[in-house]
Amino acid sequence: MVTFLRKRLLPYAGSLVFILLLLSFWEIGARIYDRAFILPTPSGVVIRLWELRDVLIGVHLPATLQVILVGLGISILFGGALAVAMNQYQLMERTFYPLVIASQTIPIIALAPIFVLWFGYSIWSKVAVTVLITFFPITVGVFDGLRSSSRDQIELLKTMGANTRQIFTKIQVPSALPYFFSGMKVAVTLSVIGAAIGEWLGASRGLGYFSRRMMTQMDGAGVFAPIVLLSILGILLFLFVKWMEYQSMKWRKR
Amino acid sequence: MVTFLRKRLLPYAGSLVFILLLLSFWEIGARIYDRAFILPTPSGVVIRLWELRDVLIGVHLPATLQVILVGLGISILFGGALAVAMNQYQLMERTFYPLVIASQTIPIIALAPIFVLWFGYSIWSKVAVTVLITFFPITVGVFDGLRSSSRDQIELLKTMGANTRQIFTKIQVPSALPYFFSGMKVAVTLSVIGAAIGEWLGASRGLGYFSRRMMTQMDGAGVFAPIVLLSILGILLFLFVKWMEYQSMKWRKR
Amino acid sequence: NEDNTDAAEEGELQEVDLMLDWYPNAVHSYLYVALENGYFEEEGLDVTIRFPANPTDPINLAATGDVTVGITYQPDVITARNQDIPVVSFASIVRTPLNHIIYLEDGLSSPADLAGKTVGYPGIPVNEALIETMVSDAGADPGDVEMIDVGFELGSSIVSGQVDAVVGAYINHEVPVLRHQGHDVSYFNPVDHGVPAFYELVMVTNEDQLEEDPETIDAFWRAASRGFEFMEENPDDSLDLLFSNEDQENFPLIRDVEEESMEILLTKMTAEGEAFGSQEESSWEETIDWLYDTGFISEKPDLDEIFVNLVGE
Amino acid sequence: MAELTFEDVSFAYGGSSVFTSFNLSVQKGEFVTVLGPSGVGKSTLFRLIAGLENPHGGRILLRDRETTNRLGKIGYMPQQDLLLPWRTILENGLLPLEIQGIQRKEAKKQVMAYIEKFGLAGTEHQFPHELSGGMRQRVSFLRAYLGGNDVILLDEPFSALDSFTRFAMQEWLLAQWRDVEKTIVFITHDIEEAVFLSDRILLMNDCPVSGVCESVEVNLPRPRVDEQRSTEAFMALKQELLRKIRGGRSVW
Amino acid sequence: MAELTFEDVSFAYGGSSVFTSFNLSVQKGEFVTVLGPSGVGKSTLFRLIAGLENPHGGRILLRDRETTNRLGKIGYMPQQDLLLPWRTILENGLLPLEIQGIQRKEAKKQVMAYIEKFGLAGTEHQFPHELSGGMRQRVSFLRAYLGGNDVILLDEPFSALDSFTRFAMQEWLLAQWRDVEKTIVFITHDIEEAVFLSDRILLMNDCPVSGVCESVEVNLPRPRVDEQRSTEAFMALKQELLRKIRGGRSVW
Ligand SMILES: Nc1ncnc2c1ncn2[C@@H]1O[C@H](COP(=O)(O)OP(=O)(O)OP(=O)(O)O)[C@@H](O)[C@H]1O
Ligand SMILES: Nc1ncnc2c1ncn2[C@@H]1O[C@H](COP(=O)(O)OP(=O)(O)OP(=O)(O)O)[C@@H](O)[C@H]1O
Ligand SMILES: [Mg+2]
Ligand SMILES: [Mg+2]
Repeated sequence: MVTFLRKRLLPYAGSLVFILLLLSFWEIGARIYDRAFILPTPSGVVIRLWELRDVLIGVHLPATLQVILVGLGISILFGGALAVAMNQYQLMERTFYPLVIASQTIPIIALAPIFVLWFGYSIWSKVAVTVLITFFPITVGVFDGLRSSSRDQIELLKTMGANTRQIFTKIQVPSALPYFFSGMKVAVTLSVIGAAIGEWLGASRGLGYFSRRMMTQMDGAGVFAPIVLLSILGILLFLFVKWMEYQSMKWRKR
Repeated sequence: MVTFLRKRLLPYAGSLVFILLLLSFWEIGARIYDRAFILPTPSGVVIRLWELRDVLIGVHLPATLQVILVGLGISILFGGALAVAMNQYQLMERTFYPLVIASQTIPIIALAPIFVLWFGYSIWSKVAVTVLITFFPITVGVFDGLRSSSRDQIELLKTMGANTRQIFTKIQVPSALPYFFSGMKVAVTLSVIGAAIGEWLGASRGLGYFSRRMMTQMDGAGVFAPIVLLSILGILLFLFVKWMEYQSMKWRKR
Repeated sequence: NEDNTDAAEEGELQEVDLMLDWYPNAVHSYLYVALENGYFEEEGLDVTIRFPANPTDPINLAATGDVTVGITYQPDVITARNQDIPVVSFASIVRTPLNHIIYLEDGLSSPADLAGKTVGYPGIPVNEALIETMVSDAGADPGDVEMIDVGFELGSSIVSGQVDAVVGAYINHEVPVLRHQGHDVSYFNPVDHGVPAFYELVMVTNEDQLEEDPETIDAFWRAASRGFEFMEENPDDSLDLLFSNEDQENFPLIRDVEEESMEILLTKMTAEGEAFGSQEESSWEETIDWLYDTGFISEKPDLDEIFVNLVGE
Repeated sequence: MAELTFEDVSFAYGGSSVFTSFNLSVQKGEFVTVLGPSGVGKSTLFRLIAGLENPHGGRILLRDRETTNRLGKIGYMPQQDLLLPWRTILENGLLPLEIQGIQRKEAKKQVMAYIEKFGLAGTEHQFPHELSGGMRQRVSFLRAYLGGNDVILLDEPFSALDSFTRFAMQEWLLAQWRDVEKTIVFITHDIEEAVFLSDRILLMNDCPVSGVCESVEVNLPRPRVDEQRSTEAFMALKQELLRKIRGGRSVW
Repeated sequence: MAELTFEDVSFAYGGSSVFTSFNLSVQKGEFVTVLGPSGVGKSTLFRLIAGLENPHGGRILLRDRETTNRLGKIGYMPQQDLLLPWRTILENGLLPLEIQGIQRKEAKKQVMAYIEKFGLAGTEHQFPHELSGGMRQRVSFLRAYLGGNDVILLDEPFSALDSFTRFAMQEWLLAQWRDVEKTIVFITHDIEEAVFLSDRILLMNDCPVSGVCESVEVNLPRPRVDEQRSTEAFMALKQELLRKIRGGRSVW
């Protein structure tokens, strides 16, 4: 992991420059605009982040992280399984594919009352939102990936007497990996949004909840401080997926 | 398109059965639960849809559709261009990739006031939300797709004296297509959600707006009627992408 | 319109953006009256009505000048002033709380019974202060009440039984709607349980606006007051105007609910011997003290800056 | 006993017919080589035997019994090497053994032995794209051979090998075939290779569609050794085959 | 004038050296064939000439001038066919012409002529996976040839062809080479093919790392015709080459 970090991340240091530039513009712009409750300065956000570090990192971050991880786990498990089933059995595909799409196009807010009805104000209603939003990219990724495997390679394994499971693990899974990771990259970042949205449905902790609360307090920097944490969380999750991708596709050196 | 529909969609008729079954359960469950404003019956929703057909289809659907199409168009244009640039120039990748990820992890609701600040209550604040949410899957799809092209094929073209542009159009674009379509499938369905969320930011028309207002009236069927339309819209967009995928990848017969 | 004023004669209407506190309902009837009957136009104003995405949009955007006038909550104005957000309240719209604790008819007899129960609220912190005062006033420990931010789902969370009561719901909206749908709802009025009669809704504008162009606000308020007079005298007709305007946007309100709402509102929007919109220093002082005592705010804002009385000056 | 029989088999890709009423019989332990022009249907014949395609008409019999599912019963080395790019050479070789559920350690030992025998020592942890064309072909060959089936189909297994390596591989193959009695069907374009290896040479010219294929018996003594290549009988047979091939085919 | 010169070229993949101090010179209009064992570095030699790799030491000269960017200046037919699976046969053939910006209609006419000449008529609208191995190889060959470069590298272009088709392709290639003066470097494992086609045969055994490669001049009269294959001189040369190859290589 260290070599990966050094080899893969160090070069991105250059982007820091750009980000710093962007932040400076923002800082200057926000200072001129001078309405911190809508557009706080980055420095103000950092200060607020520091002031609130105990609550944010001690209480709200773990709550949100839990939702994200449980939600992602469920999505990977069930989305993956569904994609596999749909790839294996045409009947499954024909039955569930339209439903999966439909599920994705429903604005979550409309389902909110139903989620609350089913799950109450426990962690599960937030998890449900996260699942709803991350399920689709994972399912589509795995499904399209499984589809992309080479017919010739599958046929070769068939002549070796491979059963469906063996064809699956030895050909389809490796072929699906790049698509899976592509979908996962989208999913992990969506999971952060999902958890935040989930917390609007009813929560008493979590970064999304905290940010919303600060908004009603008209504390602009306080709104952004948890969001910065959420973004960092999303980026870390994303980098983790990239690292896994790199690990599992070393053979595809360029 | 007709053959495509017949060949590709007719088989899905089987899924209708499942959906109808699901709807029946829902109908019965909702009737027993008997709190129409939390859980309306499907039949109630259909009736409401019929009652509201003129307004919904005449006024709100076009408004939402406009947001979706403009937003998707911008995402494809700029997301695609960014992915291409990132694939071509490592500096671009290193500078913008982290930003693209970060942009995706920011809960939209936090940006809402800023969007309003920038774009006012025009269509553009809604388009901005749609772009923000669809930009990422398209960019990741195109980028990963361009990456997936075979080194051997690129080298072959180089020996023919192909310039960067020719390698791009003749190898990288065709190789990226499956990934692009995979990303587009996610993006079109997200665009529907994006437009709906955008309309919460302040709108006076649109399906998302209508649904949310019905919620304040606790008219459950009225909440769901526009959502059904949104879902249908999402499914149609999705099918359109599938059709394009099918058209452009006829060679990959299975 | 023969009796046009000077401004209108010039043909140039002053643009005014008005952001409501919520979606249009009976409480906004007078504004629609003023709009539909041309009162605004006669004052030389071209008013656009906007709806908020977040509860804080009206105050924030009024502060930035992106809208000219916002309708918001008195406690929010106090919070805002503490953060040096340059808004000034220039009229009180609803003079006593609409915000009540709502529960289904089963066994709560006083706010003290909320101890050990869960209460949903829409994420606006002033509701916490409200619960604290009401519960301790009734003799129980507010620490025993579990507060859950249920976002937009006030109605469904209580009906589905996920919470035992909600606060932040309006007696003129949620209550009639729930009743309309056949639920037995009851409520505790904060004023009966130790909470001062704060102004539920006030109108705010930007400090600079008041300094540089008070005429627009005056004109706006004159037209709005005219609308209110009309509404007081013809509640039914003004509801018609509201409904007809809303019909243009293809949005059906429930007539019964709005009528009931109108009835409640008319008693809460006026006070004996006070002009519509007038504000009393004592009310501001009481509310500030209340918020300060509950620890909701940690310092008291300057009373001189927080509101101006357009009426009776 | 006939190991493999085609009875009036017909087959077509879409509209274009490849076989019409095709007959073939291969005896147990026989070494049959198929010679024929490019595009005539040799690889398709293999796909049929291996069970990847089923005939549109007629029957395919395995050990005199009609067998519709022949997958897994016949070793098959395809014309393209089809190495899995994400597996190392060793892992590619392990594939058939993994599928048969053979214990990893034992399997590894087997594969490593072949890797060394075939001049691939040192490449076991490399990926296919790091190997030369001929090296990949040998990996593909060893993978097919490791399957351990009684009937083995080899589609131009040595086409990318230099003559020296090729000779060595041929000898190795013959030795193996002698030891463990296998039935081998072999496609090649090298007439000398066909003569050196086979019991019988099947000439596929127009026969897939005309019905009857000409066979040429190779009555050279076994075990065959390199020196035989320059004998009178060997040369004569080569010339005869060359003549037959040219005669049987219209000029393009 | 030397069309192509290697001066003390060294090259390695990662740590494993393929060439150390390699020298080579090919004259304008010469037909040079490379013979050598599998994995010795023939395809790597082509990658170096084509410009896909650059030497780690030494220089590569084109027309006596050092040229670091050789891409696009040399026609290259790789060992794998590398047909683009999403393009039809016709479109695959059009590729080099598209890249040169030749007008579509004219380009199509050119490609169609070759498609017919190479016995592929009727396949122009099929996709590569619908073709047999030998057919694909011919498409790859015609694509390389259509590039129109003065120097052409052919990496085992006829390995998947039956002898009849192969002979015809060889004759076609010689006729072309005679008409339009091209320099051809050709890799094959077929000694007869090497003798039939070349002016000179480069024997790559241990030489890539030892430094000096043995060359054998082929002094058979031109134009070459099929009948020459059975002449005394032809046979003798074949035998000599076979001996040299075996001698120059340790047994595996
Ligand atoms: N991309 C690569 N990475 C590492 N090693 C490589 C790579 N390509 C080739 N090699 C090694 O370089 C050596 C020469 O390979 P090359 O392909 O040039 O052989 P060749 O002479 O063409 O053999 P063949 O006749 O089998 O095609 C081989 O040992 C091979 O393993
Ligand atoms: N998947 C396919 N779809 C359509 N036609 C095909 C397909 N595969 C092969 N064909 C056609 O079937 C015929 C026979 O192909 P086959 O691969 O069996 O030839 P072959 O004898 O192996 O040739 P070669 O010696 O060139 O490998 C060819 O004309 C080819 O175009
Ligand atoms: Mg073949
Ligand atoms: Mg090679």
